[in-house]
Amino acid sequence: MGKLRTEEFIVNMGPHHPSTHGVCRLMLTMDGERVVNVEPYIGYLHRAIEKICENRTYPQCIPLMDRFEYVTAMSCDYAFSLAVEKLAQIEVPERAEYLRVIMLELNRIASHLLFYATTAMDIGAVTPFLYGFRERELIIDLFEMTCGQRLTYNYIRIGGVSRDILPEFVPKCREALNIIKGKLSDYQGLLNENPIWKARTKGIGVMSQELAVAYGVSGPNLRATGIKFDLRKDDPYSIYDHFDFDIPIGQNGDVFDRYLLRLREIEQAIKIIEQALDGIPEGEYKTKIPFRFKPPAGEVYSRIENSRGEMGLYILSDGSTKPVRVKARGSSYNHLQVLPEVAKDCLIADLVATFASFDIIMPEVDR
Amino acid sequence: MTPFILLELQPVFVWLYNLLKKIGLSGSWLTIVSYAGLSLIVFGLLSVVALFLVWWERKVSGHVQQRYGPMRNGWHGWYQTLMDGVKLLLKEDVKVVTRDKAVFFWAPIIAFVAAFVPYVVIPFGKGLIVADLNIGILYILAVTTFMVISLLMAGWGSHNKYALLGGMRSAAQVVSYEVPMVASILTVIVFSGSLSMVDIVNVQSGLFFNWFIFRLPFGPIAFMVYITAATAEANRTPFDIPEAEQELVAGYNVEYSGMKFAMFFLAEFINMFTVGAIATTLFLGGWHGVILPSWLWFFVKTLLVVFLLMLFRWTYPRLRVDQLMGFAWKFLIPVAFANLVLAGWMKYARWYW
Amino acid sequence: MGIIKKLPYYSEKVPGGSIVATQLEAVLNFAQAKSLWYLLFGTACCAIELMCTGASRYDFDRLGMIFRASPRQADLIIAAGTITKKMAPRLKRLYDQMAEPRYVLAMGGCTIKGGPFYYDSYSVEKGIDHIIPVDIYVPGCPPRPESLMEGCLHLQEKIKKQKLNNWQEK
Amino acid sequence: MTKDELKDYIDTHYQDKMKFLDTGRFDLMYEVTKENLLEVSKALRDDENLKFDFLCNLGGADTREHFEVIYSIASVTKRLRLDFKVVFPYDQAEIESVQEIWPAANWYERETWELFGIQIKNHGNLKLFLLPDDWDQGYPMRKDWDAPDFIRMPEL
Repeated sequence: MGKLRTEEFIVNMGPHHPSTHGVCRLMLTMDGERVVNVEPYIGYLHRAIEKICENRTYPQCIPLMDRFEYVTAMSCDYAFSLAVEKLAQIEVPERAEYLRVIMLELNRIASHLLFYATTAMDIGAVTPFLYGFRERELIIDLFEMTCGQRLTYNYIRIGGVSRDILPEFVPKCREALNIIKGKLSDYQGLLNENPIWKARTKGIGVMSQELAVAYGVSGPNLRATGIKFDLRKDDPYSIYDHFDFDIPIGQNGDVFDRYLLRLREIEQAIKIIEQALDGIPEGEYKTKIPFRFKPPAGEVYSRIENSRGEMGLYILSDGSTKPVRVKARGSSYNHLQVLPEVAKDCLIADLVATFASFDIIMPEVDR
Repeated sequence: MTPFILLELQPVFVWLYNLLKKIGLSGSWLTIVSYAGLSLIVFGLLSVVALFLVWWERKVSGHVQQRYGPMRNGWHGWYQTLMDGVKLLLKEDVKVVTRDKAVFFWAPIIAFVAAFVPYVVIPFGKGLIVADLNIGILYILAVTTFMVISLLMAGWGSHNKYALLGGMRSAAQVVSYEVPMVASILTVIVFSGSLSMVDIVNVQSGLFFNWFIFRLPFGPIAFMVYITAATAEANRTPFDIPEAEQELVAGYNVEYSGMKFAMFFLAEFINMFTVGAIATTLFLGGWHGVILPSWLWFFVKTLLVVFLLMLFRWTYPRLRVDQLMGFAWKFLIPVAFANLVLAGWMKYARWYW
Repeated sequence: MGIIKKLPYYSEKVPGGSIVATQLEAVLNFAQAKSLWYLLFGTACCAIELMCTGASRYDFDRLGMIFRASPRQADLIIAAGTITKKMAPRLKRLYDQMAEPRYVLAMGGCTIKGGPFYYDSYSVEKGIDHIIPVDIYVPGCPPRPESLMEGCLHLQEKIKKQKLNNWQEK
Repeated sequence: MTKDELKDYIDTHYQDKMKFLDTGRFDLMYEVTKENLLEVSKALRDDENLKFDFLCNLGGADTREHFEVIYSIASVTKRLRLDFKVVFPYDQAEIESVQEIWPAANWYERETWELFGIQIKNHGNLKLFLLPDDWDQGYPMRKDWDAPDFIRMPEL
């Protein structure tokens, strides 16, 4: 029997498609069920945040940074504040640093829970979606208690944080962490040993170390390939060097590793928060900055490790109240760029799984 | 006459039949009218069952996911699906310009009809059967296959790539899973010695250890193979790839709206009930049970099987298309046939009780 | 659908027909209001809150609202998140693909007037109401799930008051 | 390697191609001429002691006087960070692509072309992707850009 003659056809996936988490558009060249080529089209959420920042004062930029990456809005606030603090060499009180670390790590947990929810959903398990959101609400409650918002916090400001935590924050936080710690085994029990889940994720979407580094892949996706690189340890910022925590790494760089790694990162984040809660010092929670705040002329590229990878901010200042240029670097930008290389010649279901496991969030790509 | 006998519905039907006779019907007219009447009763009953199942599915999913499900329409939203149905009746019937007209039109109708037709031979209770065909189970296997044609038609007629992929997937899937399903059903037939549904039920009379599922060792295996294959036949998670929401948006029914969509939707749930009904008849002793009337036993058992399917759906992730095929051809079919051979040999050697 | 649209017209000709039509109108509107299936359409921050509203704590399903991925089967499009100029034609297209009767809920400041991206942005559509007709506006950045549900309840009230004759125009 | 050691190393090995700038407020900032860009990038990546194999960021900037393209690079194995920039006037807005050295640069360069109008030589994939497909209003990130429906925030 000769080879069956088949014809390739093009499927337009998105910009409105359940599995693209927003508005990514993928043009798939398909041969039956097999995806021959993927071409991402982006820009459906290009809101020109960088342009807007050029006409805002430095403190006014922070709310926009919330919307730059709303799932871990705290880390964007922090990245911007850190960049400006580096630019103007502002000292931050230690209490503020502790509060920031607590919030950043809580937000990391929230983001990873969202990842757990949406990835499971994309691979067809609906119930973990709801479970992930259930525990996420506990963390959202803590944020709401502290800064009054559920999603876009505007909490971490230049020189500190916007307000001090309430006295009941610490016990509530511990309670929430204990609940999450208990539920983590539930999550893993639901999926880790499930043969269908393993068949769907093991050995799928494998990314090699060379490919990852060449395309600037960072965060859990990089660590899943086996490279132990975490900016919290390797380019320390804030007070992360005060805490004792591990950097979990994967081995194969497949979907399963990326999934498991994030669950293990939740454990580590809980560990950091518990240490931080024990050690919150008394004192000021912010340094006063002048109303018309003018950092000196100069430029800085500062980077932090948020839940998706390296979140970088380049700020060019000319000494006035407004920045000349703000360039935000979201890790999803690189992750989406590497998708065509990773998802070459796979089935459409694998493409969805790979896309989900990268934890791409579109505003970070489009800005 | 114990009061429980009063609950049996058979006398009602006998009385109705006699009434028809009394008003002067006879011969073939009597047959036609009585069968038409019975079919209408079954149709009405199943429509109610389908509406109930949709509501139940939403409640089950809600409680599995630690929420409530519909709450605003009556007690725990009991008439929610009725509202959905009325709304779908009213929705505009969007007709895609590029559709294949006849195919697009007939697909939901065939699906709907194919879902109802098996109930001709399903015994709802003692004597409660529309027609006791002597090839009952064979008839069911034959007519349920129409479902796949309708899905394929829907996929083709919609002129939509997602729908087409969904249709192709469902065709491949249903054809593959038909084989282990038939093999597991054959295991039952080897013992019952008859294709008639009533005979199969009667073989399992008595207490529960006479049910086929408890015929060790092949009974439970056949049951599991049947449930797995039937889940795939009914396009339920983990085998719901034809309408995989995250991959194909809504699969074959992506272009259908309003009443046509409702037909697909109801057909899906009636198929699920069919799976339960066949499982009850073949493996769980049909209407047999103690104290309660027979038709109630039938519904209790069937709904338990349906509940099992619902729990599957809300627990498992979805298989990939090649894994799904591999599972059918590399695992289920060998197991089903080995089981069949074992059962046949034991029957031959009379090693059973 | 066609018959039901013409029903008010026919019922005028029968004595007492208008009473029947009014009663029927009430029932149909009630069904429509109680079963709003929403389209999964989220672009930005509001999409996360939309997902939260569907999840365990808030549970949209209580109101009889479930999501559909296909616009053909959806009654309500919850425009959650910023609509950019590049996305606007797609939103229009999705709206066109939906079957009548269809409703639009604008969620969040971005869909109402551009929100925080009103000034200085070259790519954000300043309000979706010049792309598609909007029934309910839910302000907030992003709105809380409670306010989204409140908006949906208001929409239900609005649907219960609609006239059968007006369906064509809606 | 600490920051000072890195500065010494670069100053000794690359002093003719990279000029130290004092505008960098946290990490080292160098200036590279357009002609040397490819050569320097390649050398920085292949240098056994530096191994700058990770492109963090690449972005254009309009300082109202000239264009700049800023490259932020890092080393995953050696844990180093470095910035360098290429400066050129408005009328010579053209630059070599560094895709061969860092594949990640593809989209960053595409974006720089799209928003600033800086031509990228040997890029091969310069298509609009952030802006609408029918965009014809020029390069929006330039400081002198304006459009009819572009509303500036009023000064406080």
